[in-house]
Amino acid sequence: MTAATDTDVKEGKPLNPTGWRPSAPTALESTAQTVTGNRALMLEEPLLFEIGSRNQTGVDLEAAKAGASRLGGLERNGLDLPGLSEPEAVRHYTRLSRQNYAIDLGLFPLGSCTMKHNPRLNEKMARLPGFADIHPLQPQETVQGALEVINRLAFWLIDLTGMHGVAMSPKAGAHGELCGLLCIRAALEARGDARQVVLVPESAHGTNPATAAFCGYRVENIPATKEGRVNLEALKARLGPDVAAVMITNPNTCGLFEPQMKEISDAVHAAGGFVYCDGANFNAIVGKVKPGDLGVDAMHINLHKTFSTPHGGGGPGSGPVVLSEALAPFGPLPFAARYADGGFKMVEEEHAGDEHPEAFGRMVAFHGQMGMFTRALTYILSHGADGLAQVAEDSVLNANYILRSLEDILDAPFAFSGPCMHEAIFSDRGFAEGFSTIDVAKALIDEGFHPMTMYFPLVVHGAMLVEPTETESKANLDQFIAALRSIAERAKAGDEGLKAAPVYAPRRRLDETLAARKPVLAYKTPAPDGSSTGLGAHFGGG
Amino acid sequence: MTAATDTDVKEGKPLNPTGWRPSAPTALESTAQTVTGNRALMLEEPLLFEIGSRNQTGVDLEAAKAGASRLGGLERNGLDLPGLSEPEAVRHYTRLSRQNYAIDLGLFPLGSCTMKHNPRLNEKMARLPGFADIHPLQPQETVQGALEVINRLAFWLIDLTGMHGVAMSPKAGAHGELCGLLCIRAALEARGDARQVVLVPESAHGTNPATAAFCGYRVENIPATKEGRVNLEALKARLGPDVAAVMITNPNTCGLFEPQMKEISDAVHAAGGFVYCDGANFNAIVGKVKPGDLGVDAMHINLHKTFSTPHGGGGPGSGPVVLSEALAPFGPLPFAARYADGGFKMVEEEHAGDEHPEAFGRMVAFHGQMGMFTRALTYILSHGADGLAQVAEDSVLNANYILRSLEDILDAPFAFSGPCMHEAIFSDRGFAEGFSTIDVAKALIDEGFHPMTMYFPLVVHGAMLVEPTETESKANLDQFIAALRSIAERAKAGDEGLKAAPVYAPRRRLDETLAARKPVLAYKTPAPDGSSTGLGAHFGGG
Amino acid sequence: MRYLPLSEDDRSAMLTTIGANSVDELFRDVPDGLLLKGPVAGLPLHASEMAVERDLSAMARKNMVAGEVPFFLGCGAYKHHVPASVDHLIQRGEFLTAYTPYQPEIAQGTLQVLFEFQTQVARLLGCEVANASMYDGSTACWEAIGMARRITRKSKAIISSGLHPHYVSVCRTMAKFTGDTLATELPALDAKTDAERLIAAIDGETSCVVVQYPDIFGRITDLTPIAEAAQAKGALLIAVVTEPVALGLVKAPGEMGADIVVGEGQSIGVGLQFGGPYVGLFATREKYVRQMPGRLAGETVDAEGKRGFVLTLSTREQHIRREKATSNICTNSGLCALAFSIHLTLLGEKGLTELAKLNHARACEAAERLSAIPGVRLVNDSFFNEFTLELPVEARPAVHAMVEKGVLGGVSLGRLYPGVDALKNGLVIAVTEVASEEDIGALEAALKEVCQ
Amino acid sequence: MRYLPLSEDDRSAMLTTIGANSVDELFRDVPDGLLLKGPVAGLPLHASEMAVERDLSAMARKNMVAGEVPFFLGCGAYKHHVPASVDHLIQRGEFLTAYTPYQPEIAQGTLQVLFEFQTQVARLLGCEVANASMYDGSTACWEAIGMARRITRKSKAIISSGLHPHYVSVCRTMAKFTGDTLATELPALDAKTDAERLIAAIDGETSCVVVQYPDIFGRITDLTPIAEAAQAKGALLIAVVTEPVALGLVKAPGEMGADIVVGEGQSIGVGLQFGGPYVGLFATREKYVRQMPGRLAGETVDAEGKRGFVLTLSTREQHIRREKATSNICTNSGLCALAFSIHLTLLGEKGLTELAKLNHARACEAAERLSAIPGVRLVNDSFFNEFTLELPVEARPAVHAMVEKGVLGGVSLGRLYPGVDALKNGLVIAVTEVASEEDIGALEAALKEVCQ
Ligand SMILES: Cc1ncc(COP(=O)(O)O)c(C=O)c1O
Ligand SMILES: Cc1ncc(COP(=O)(O)O)c(C=O)c1O
Repeated sequence: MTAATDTDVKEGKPLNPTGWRPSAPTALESTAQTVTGNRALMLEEPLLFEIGSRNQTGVDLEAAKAGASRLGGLERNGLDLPGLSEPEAVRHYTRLSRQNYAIDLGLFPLGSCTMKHNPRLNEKMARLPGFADIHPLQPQETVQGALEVINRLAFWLIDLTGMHGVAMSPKAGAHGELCGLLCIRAALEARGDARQVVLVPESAHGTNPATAAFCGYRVENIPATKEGRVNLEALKARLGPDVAAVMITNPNTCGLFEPQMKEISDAVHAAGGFVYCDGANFNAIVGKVKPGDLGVDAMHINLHKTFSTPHGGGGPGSGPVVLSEALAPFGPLPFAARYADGGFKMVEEEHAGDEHPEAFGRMVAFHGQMGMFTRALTYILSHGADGLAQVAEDSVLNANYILRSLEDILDAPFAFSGPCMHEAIFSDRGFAEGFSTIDVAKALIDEGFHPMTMYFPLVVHGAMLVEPTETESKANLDQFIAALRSIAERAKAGDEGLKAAPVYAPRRRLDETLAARKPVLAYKTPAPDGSSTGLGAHFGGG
Repeated sequence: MTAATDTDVKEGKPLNPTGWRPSAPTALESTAQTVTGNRALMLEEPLLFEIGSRNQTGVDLEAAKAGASRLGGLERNGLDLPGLSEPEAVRHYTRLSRQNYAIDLGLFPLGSCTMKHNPRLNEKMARLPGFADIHPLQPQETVQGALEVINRLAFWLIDLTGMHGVAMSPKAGAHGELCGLLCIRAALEARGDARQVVLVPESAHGTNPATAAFCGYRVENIPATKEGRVNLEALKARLGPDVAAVMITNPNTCGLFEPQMKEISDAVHAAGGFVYCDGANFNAIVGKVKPGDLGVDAMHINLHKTFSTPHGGGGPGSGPVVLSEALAPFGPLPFAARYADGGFKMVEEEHAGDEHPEAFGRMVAFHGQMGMFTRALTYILSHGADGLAQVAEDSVLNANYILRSLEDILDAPFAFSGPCMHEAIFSDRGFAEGFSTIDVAKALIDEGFHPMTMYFPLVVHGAMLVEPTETESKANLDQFIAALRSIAERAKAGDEGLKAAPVYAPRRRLDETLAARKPVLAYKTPAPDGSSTGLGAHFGGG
Repeated sequence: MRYLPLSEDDRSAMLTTIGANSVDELFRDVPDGLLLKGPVAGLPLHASEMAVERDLSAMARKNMVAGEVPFFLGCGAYKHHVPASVDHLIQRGEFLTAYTPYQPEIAQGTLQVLFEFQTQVARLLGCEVANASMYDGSTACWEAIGMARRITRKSKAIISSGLHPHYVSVCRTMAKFTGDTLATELPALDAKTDAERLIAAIDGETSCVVVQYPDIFGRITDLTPIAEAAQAKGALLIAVVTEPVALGLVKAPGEMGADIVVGEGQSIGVGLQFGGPYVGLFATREKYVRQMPGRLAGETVDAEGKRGFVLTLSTREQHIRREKATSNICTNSGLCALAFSIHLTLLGEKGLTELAKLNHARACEAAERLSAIPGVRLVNDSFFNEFTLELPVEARPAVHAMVEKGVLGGVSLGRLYPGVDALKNGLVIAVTEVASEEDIGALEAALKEVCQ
Repeated sequence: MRYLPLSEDDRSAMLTTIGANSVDELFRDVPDGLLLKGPVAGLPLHASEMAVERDLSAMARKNMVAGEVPFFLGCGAYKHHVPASVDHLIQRGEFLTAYTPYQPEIAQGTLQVLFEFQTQVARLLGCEVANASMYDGSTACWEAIGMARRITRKSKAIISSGLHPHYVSVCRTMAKFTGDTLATELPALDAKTDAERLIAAIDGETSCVVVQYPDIFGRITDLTPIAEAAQAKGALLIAVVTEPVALGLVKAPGEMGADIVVGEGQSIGVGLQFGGPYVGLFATREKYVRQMPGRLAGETVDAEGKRGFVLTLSTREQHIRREKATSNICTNSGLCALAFSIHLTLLGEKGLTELAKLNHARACEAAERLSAIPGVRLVNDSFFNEFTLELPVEARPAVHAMVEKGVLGGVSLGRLYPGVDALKNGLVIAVTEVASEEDIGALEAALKEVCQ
């Protein structure tokens, strides 16, 4: 989830009020130096370009038969891509991987990201040759099983959300938002209605306004109540013939359910607009509440959140969009349909005419994230309807446990208004002068935890958004709470030690301002004099 | 390979002359404490028994139909085995794994252990259902492919060693030694010859004398020359009608080739004995020298060394034994034979009669380490005859590079007598008073390397046996050499810092004497008062 | 439930701490009647791992596996042999189960990989900088057109008829809503590409020219003249590469003057996977970097002066810039980028060049043998590992007929351009290193029969 | 060669440092004529990963896969469903590519796992202590007999006729050379085990009685009287368990007084693998620990007082004690022990008990249906998940006939006891959780036919 960057400060956003800048090594670092820079199992690793060679390779290939070249005279000479033998490559990436934190290592309570356990069965199923080794353009009679997976998953998503249809091809949540807004725009155009405005709460995730703008809409804010909810009255007041849609996140980014969602939807529909629901937080209500019952017209589902396809260090994801009866006809191509005879078909442009005439078109080259569909369906079949409801309940239980175990020591701006959903939110109010959320986060790193989401949503000062998910044990939560309590106390007491954190991580705090001011985005072979030791030592890049 | 344990000191073996005992934390450890005991990515992990519960499980099973119980009235009540949910289990083992060093992390120069890269293709092939999911007692017409693997690997081993036959079923090197000696004993008995003595060099691996004793032989030492070789004259002098066999490691455990191997064999044969060759060091000569040409009668091959099946933290291995024409008839059952019609058969007791009448019997329940055979054959086919010879050459080249790069600073007792094979050996001569090999080893840990084999072979004082293997790059060797040079200098200068090493590892030096004096070999739930925090804190076990 | 660590005792202990009597109390904000009582009706309940594995495996068995038959499909997705170590490494929990590297001190693994990926992609495509990946080639292509609009402040994109028709559809979809105008045409079964037409079409309104290289028929054109013509009119050249392995052998678009080079990275390290997840490659000139969509990893130093990496220039991105962002992309294709990077590291220049040579040699051999079939014409005079045949019969039924013979014999233009008569006899054949002599023979035999 | 990092430049640079002109100079100790010039004649050269994968896959396809047919084989190796996470975890490079934990400071992962494994095994078998694994059940069985000899200083072992015949052969092989005498007999197709005969046979010379539980026919006997009888005469009771899953439901041998309990751990976490690698379980009384073979992990503290683990009591082992060692074992079955431990951790008491119940229920159902086939008699009156049938026909040809029908229908006693007429109609059937209703039906149908 969104993190503070010093460059943001220049954007005038108070993301890191401490204005921290890297300082000289502090007394806390160990005095024992090693020749290699390694610290036992904490290993330094040079860049591929410092250890690889153009003449080295980790593959053997049979030699190509010599023969005529048909390359149209565009032969290339040289690409300067270093290679590694397999032993070196396995080590390079294994050593690098060890510099990462991950769910498999411990609690990863990034609010809004739903970092839950990724079952290994899902990985195994996605790798069955019948799914992993088939081509998207194979004749459909040769991929009936794959189409069945897509179709079965589609119906699960429809049934779980109580919606009318689903577009499976969007590649991630943001892509799903785009899909939803395009459906809305197509529906409006179909009735010759050219509305220009999309309303988005200030607390919304950045992708909401970005997506609306991308579709050519003007974005306006929806004010919030002091309970952290949408201000229904203000919203009603703003609704009108120019409002194409409102985008609402429910449960919202403060981790709260919008109790008036149905009223909101009714009001928007009454004003001729559509309701887009950001489903990133579906995990809190899956199997417990059907968004269809809330009057939602479109909602993306991040399969990489609620349905546990691995985040993979930033992706890939998958963002199917469930659609209301009003929007379903406008959904994109292609989609997998099941026929009376039990057979499956991928409906593409070709048959769109008869079967799906109002489709707004195609969003991706092929059929979406098959590899994620297989994993998500495996996850869903494993949990079943009962297990999924339990997922929602445990995720909410874990979050409330954290909220109530910390509210006495950390400011919890919305705690007074009742239980939270799957996320507990805190602010940095009460910290000593010059201390902020980032200091708490970095101290958590030394404690062996991944920090929570920092400085998001923007409506809470120095926000700390904690989402434990349902796959954490009570023992883990208790240890996390103990660590966070002690850190909070230090932040309130103004313990300078916090500013030095992290001291045990592979790197101390990094200078993001330098990175942005003099961007070095690709490796440049250092000048002959440049003393790159090849041992991961710093060299004057950029 | 064999490591120093303080208990050995009580055995009167000078394994750790410094007699180190754990001391209070030194100034070197970092002063920053964490609540959890974690140090960022260096995570503490409690015992399964401290976090698991009898009522927790990580599996779902369909409920069993209720029905009559046919258990003969021996129902069990309770086994006190804690379970973990899958997320907890994945974390428990992932976190534990991160406390290990491994080939995948860096140089692992354990002399005599041949810690080379384990290709992932081998793992993939071993997991093909056609190999991983077949039962050892399936009718042979349903396992022809598996028998083909065993048979093809058998012929590769025969051809690479120039021997006459091979016994595939031994489960590891030591088991192979047993197989070889049993063949010898069977051959001797077949000629009514009851010899009682097996000659073993002092420098031999512990399994050699242990195996000989296990077969009821009296073990006598063969003296060595100051060049670290077998003393041929002394050996000849000792040979006689009571000597059943000599066990010789070639290349030997000092990393040297035995130039007089052929003479040794001839002498032994002339005296009516047999020659067992310990093939643990075959990696140095595979594809370059055929042990059959040296007059060897039996030699085990550690597939987990030369042929790169993973060591897995201690096993499993596989120890096929190649046999001379004189011994082949006595080899164990079962074995995979190929027939004129191209079909394969597993010859077991049943057909032994006609096909293998003198077999000494069966060593294991089934056919040996199929999972290792698949990996080894994959490795062999990948390298081919040319690649295997290159393996031997590069392993020898790497060892000599280390030997010559360090002999000026570390005492290399046999360096004067010429090149080494795949291992370079050094002694602790010249270290400051009170410093020994163990201090060098522990300092290497902080530098990010696994130590070399310590205090083996016993013939060299404070031996350091370094086996880089062929899968190390020059850059890795250079970094290792640089680190070892600086450590050696500190050992000679008597730098007390060395005694504190390792300071960065998950644990500081461990008290092996305490472990042996008050053995705690299983977890005992601590007394109610016992304050086991479940956070991996120390509690008074034992 | 094997994936849920809380026991009933835990749950009640936690409720006590919270001060609630039941979990449903925590859902009190959900209006009455909307909170479901019990599991969603009509859906199955939780199942054992064994049961789920059987269910999925049964569906997997219904598909014809590329690796188990003679296989010749391409058109934007290619089957190559991926070393076993790639899949092993991307399954390291520290890569697989990490999030976007927002906490750089404990994400140096992912960040260094992204920095290396960016460098590899830039060098492969012949550009100065690349980003940390897009969803796939088709969305990268669209984002490039949007970026060209922002840079040139013009909105007419001239699309080559050689661009993958699905990519064209994606662009058309987006253009409908952003007001870009796209000049598109259908391709012709001809050895000559539409380079000249494109050059002629460029005018003062043009934001960019979009050319696929090699194109949908496998044809290879020199991009230099197009780049010069575009730049002369203040437009950008966007090159699209769907088979990056080709760049081991043919000039990179960046080397020929392309301003933005996008690509589909699937064919290196990722695998077929029925169309996704794939990995979009996106590279351009350093001077355009602040208009680039997607994440960027950059080098910096830590408080001890040690080199390290961070996500940078995030002021282009939605999470900072919101409605003013260069793109709405958030989650990208990180793990596929890792697979791409590992495979390319194993290959290196040496391996990639050998691999490309092997692909080309196999393709040349196949082209020769297949075009020798009576009535079959080879459309291309230039190609890398993919070429187009004109059959004496309609290609689409021919493909289905070959399936009956157990051969996956290429992609028919009837599938890609439904209803276009002039193309209906066209068959696009991709031949990579996985196609053995016998496979090519099987295709030849099958095609011969169906062409009679 | 993809696995060899040294380049030609590296090699010559290194030779220069060494002061040699060629690598062969480094082999100068090898007498002339014995150093091969060039690759070993008649053997293939190195091959691409793709080629090797095809070669191995072709051989794999020639085998009938247990998971793809109705499958009912047991007799020392059992097919159970192993959770996907087990194989994922044992492939972590830090486990897979580590050596024996001789440097405990950087091997705590392996050492703690071994300590946990030892505890799990001890509790499962009902003993005080267990070691860190042996090769397999059969070698563990033999080692136990040797250990009993060392403890009792007697050398006559009384072997139950219910012990797996291959285990008996292994013991016989070893006894030939160590001078132990083994009293063995053939089993009878009878519900009654030979417990009474064993008790009667124990005398003052007896070092141990060896009993399999459940035995080769699947029968379950109370071990208590045997233990008492043996101990009364100063002998030890050695119990052998080849299906540890049974211990989720039936009393553990240790609970019934066995002095040494050995087992084959394959059926938990390891898989069939055509017979190996498997994992030998070895547990006994604390007082006998110094006579135990194999490695032991023990708890201790480090220099900072933190709990840690080390290999301990190594003075029993070959690398310290050499010819006086309790065993010659060095490499054991570490990774299989890890797989066993992970699977057992996932199961826990709850899961193991449920699994055992499921196995038993399935077996009861199958036994009922199969013994209803005309002419087929159920030999057992007690069993867990494995039982023996007496067929109206010879079992061995029947098994082959069932293969023709695509059913792997058990192990014939003709295979296990070739030439023993009294047993030739015996068929041992194992039924685990992987056998579905349909599978049992298929077996029933096939058996019916072959019994006509
Ligand atoms: C609330 C919210 N909306 C939308 C998104 C965007 O989803 P994705 O990253 O899958 O594009 C996210 C992901 O972080 C999110 O948290
Ligand atoms: C020289 C030597 N011989 C024998 C052995 C025993 O082989 P294994 O461990 O496979 O039983 C070893 C293994 O360390 C060894 O190094």
